[in-house]
Amino acid sequence: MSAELDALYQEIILDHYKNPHHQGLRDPFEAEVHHVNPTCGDEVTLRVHLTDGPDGPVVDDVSYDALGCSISQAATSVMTDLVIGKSVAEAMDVHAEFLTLMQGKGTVEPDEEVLEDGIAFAGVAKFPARVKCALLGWMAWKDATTQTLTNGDDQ
Amino acid sequence: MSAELDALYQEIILDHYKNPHHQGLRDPFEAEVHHVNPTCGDEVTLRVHLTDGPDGPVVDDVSYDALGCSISQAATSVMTDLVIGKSVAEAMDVHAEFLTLMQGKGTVEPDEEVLEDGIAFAGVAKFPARVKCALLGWMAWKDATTQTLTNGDDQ
Amino acid sequence: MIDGLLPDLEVVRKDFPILTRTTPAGLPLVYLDSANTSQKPQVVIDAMVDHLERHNANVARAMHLLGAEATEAFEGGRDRVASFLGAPSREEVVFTKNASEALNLLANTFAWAGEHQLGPGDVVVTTEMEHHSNIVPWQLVTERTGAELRWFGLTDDGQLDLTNIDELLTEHTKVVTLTWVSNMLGTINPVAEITRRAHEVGAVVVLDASQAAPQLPIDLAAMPEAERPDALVFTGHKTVGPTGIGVLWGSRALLESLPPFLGGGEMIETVTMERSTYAGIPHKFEAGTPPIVEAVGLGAALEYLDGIGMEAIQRHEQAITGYALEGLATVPGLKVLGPTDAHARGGAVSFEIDGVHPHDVAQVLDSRGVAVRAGHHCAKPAHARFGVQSSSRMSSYLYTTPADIDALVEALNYTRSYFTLG
Amino acid sequence: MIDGLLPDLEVVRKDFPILTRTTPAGLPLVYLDSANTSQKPQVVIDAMVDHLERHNANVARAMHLLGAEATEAFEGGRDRVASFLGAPSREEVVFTKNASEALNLLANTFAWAGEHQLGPGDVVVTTEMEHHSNIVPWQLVTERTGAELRWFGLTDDGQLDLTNIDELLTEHTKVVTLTWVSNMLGTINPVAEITRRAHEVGAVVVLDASQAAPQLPIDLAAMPEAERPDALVFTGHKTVGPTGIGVLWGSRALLESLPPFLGGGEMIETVTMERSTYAGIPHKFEAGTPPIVEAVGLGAALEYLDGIGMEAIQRHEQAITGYALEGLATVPGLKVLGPTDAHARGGAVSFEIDGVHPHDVAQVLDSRGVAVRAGHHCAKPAHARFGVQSSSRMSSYLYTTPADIDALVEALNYTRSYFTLG
Ligand SMILES: Cc1ncc(COP(=O)(O)O)c(C=O)c1O
Ligand SMILES: Cc1ncc(COP(=O)(O)O)c(C=O)c1O
Repeated sequence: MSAELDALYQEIILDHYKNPHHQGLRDPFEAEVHHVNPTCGDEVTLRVHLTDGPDGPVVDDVSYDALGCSISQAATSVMTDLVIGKSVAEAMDVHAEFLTLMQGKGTVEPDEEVLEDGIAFAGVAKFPARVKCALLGWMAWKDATTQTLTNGDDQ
Repeated sequence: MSAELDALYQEIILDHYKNPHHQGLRDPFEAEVHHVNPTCGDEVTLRVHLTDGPDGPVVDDVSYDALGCSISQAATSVMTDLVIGKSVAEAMDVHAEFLTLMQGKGTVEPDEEVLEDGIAFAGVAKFPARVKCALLGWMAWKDATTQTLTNGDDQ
Repeated sequence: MIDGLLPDLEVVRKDFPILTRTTPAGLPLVYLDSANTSQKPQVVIDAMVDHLERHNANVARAMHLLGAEATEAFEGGRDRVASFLGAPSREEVVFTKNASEALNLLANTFAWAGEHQLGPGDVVVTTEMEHHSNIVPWQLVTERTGAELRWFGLTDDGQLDLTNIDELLTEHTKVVTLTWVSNMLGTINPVAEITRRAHEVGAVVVLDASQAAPQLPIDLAAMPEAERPDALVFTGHKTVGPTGIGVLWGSRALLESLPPFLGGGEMIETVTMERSTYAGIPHKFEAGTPPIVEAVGLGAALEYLDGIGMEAIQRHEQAITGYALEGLATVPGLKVLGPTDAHARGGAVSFEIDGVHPHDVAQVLDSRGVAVRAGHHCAKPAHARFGVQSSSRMSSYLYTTPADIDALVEALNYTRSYFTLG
Repeated sequence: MIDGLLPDLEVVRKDFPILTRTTPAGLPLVYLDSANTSQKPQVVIDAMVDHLERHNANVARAMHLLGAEATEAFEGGRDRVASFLGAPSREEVVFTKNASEALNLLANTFAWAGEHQLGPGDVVVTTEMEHHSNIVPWQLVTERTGAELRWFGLTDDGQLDLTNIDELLTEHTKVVTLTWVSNMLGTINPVAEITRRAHEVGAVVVLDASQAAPQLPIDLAAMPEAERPDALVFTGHKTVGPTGIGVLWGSRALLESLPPFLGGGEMIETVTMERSTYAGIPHKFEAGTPPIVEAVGLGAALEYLDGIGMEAIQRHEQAITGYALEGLATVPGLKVLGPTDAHARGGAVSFEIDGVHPHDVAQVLDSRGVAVRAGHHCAKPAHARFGVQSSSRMSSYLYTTPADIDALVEALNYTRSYFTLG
């Protein structure tokens, strides 16, 4: 059973949990969202700061304040590593790739090139109750980013 | 199976069904009620006319207009035979006796002295779905009588 | 051999344990009350037993092994409903306790603040052939909001009278709610046409598919959008599933725009004493512990029906209904209420027999092992329309055989001879 | 041997087939999530199977053999509920789909015209330890009617804070609704005292007995009238019955004075297109096909509990809870939320472990076969009151053994060593 647990709680996950990257809420930001996992109560408040790049908007910063389990905390930390500095289009691709991994029930082979530390979550896909934990931060990021872009359009 | 049916559909019941006694709505009356069996839709409109007797009020007339199955029609007809001419107190006793018979699931021995043609309904008590049919007219009579007496008190 | 019957009828019958029952007098059971509730195949019972004996737990909230298994089984039931209806999205499938609750859910959420809130001047349109469950909720909501309830009448041959459709469907019409198949008359209504017309005036269309879902193939996604209802309901126990579960399918647009109905566990996003926010669909409408073992049973039931094929079931129903209409026509003094063309109607056939009250018909039939329904079938206005207070109704399903119909006809003749006319 | 345990505990356990299950890793199942939902004894499953295989039909409306059998079985379930609660009358027992619907039924009927209609100036009082299902319905109804929602706070040791009772219970207070036993803190509230005080100001008292009914003997008829609630709800699946059924008991006076909730079949007296009248209680509140096989299952469940005896079950729960509290106290860094005297509390024990999130606790426990709940247990305000966002909860029932508790404690120590502190 320890093997089963170890598949879920990879070292990388526990490291990010204990030392989360990019934590805290920072200025400047264009959108702030608050997401909750209704079943368990895990919460994240997340801000996105985009800047203009040559190929469209770029994720300049993602900052957050989160309450939750090891999986949701670590996934949010890894997410910030993956999206900050990328163009929104690239970051959305990474998001799609991570979503596919999470929804694959353990059958999808993760691509380390794209997902980097995110591959540590491959084991989570086998625990349906925890998939939502791993996606909480990502959903918040996507929501905040979409809001920023839409508001931008409105202006 | 014919025996089972015959236990339900006694000759007396079919006779009353084909030739109901005291049918039609008549004047005078003190109360008119409309009762429905919600499950099947059987209906009765019933009037009661009470007069004063030496030992309290007497059932002078019960008149009615009914739509329903053989059991409900026949039971209403028998009921009028049993209550008309009796004091309300006596008639209520007969009502109680009939109710006991109907709720006895076939275990109560009917008293012909009291129930007269009403003993034909002994078999109905074994058919829970039909007990309500047999009681429809009685319930209406009791309701109308109670209303009359209560209104009388108010005056 | 009658054309259109299920080829494996005897095999199908073996799937239903209750069909081997006999009456106390030792007669075989002839169950012709399936429009009231259907019988259950062994696979449905087994699925429920397996769930209760091996996988029972509460759903969504539980993270442990049994909780994960129960959640998967429960949500698997939702997937099965979605595919049974051809629902554009599984999230549009809400579990209720029965069809009646689904209709009340809609009526109630139209009462409260929101895009669709009803008020004075607004009109809700229903029909005179509805089940009480598609009349009373709308009476309550129109009375409580000051809106007006109007309805399509019926023609003498039991069809919707559409001659005044332009008066009924106007810009004031906010909701049009009607049954796809009548549970009393058997009529199949032109729901695509009415939906299109209702959509033209901007009304929300609600279809009561309680009698349609057991009998007709339904494919929501394949319907042209203008003809697709905004909501559709059916009930588990009529589709060989258990009691205690019903289905509300609603388009995402409709469901998202309605306020919550019941409040409580499972339907929230966050709760403080001062204020709550709500979960997304379908959970927003599923307060409290849902019908878990019932969803498992319903999933197995719809899988069973899909396995046989809804087209095949529809053909079987038509064949049996045609055979029944022929048989009933041989009984002197018997009058069928509703359409008499088996291809243009569902499998519920209501009738009267001169001089014998429906209760008495049902009673005599029951003494011969034949189970039919007698009364108003929760459709008093439709009975009133035809000047009758009650009727007898036979209704068939995928396990009904021509021999069942023969037994009915014979028992009806016996009824006449036994009862008044003998 | 611990004092108070059920003498036949091993025999009782044999009644519950799921308890022989093992995890994929081959470990025995240690089910400590009974406050979430209880497991089902074989007799309940068998009663449901027998009904579906031999007696299935719709109730009330059907006059045939199966219809009569089904009606008797269904109404027999109501009789059993009435005797389980000591209800003054069986007609005061209304079947709903779960406890949440029962609470919503009340909240909704207080919204509509009638003797009890809420409006601006009226106050509804609840408490900070309620399940969301006893908060959100009252938020919705007060918001929709303009009434005000107020609540009892909690003391640091997890009791209701009654110091401001005179401010909360005034002549403006129309409804007081509270849980008998908290599903998060385990607290048993002084419901007789609060009911008496609420009645003094003329308020209707609603008791959420969802956690009390499984654990405490209840005898409504034996309560002094001033201390008897006006309504009490519980849910089938927590009292070893199936999902899909809940119970609303209401005094005749209250139920008769409330307007209908859901409209439809079974709840009517007569229906015309223009207007309907309604059946008497309990049917007035039971629209549509009721949970029939569920009532059969619930009847068997309560018969099973009564057979063992609710006093004996209560003693067992107290003994196990006491043993659990002792065991939990040995785990370093573990803090129990709520009362720590086993005699003054129910069997749900929520706790925190320093440095390990409840999800992670539950996950590690699950890998050892121990099923507990992690999260907010549908009691976010109570969690917020204690400054926590979520907790882990173990909850026992009549089949729980001291060995289950030992396994929990051992697994908790393993969790600490595995997870962060190892
Ligand atoms: C105290 C309390 N009230 C209400 C409920 C709601 O019960 P249900 O989900 O069956 O409606 C629960 C259980 O979840 C509970 O513990
Ligand atoms: C057409 C129709 N609508 C609604 C219903 C109500 O279904 P339920 O009683 O399961 O809520 C029925 C069946 O009784 C029906 O035939």
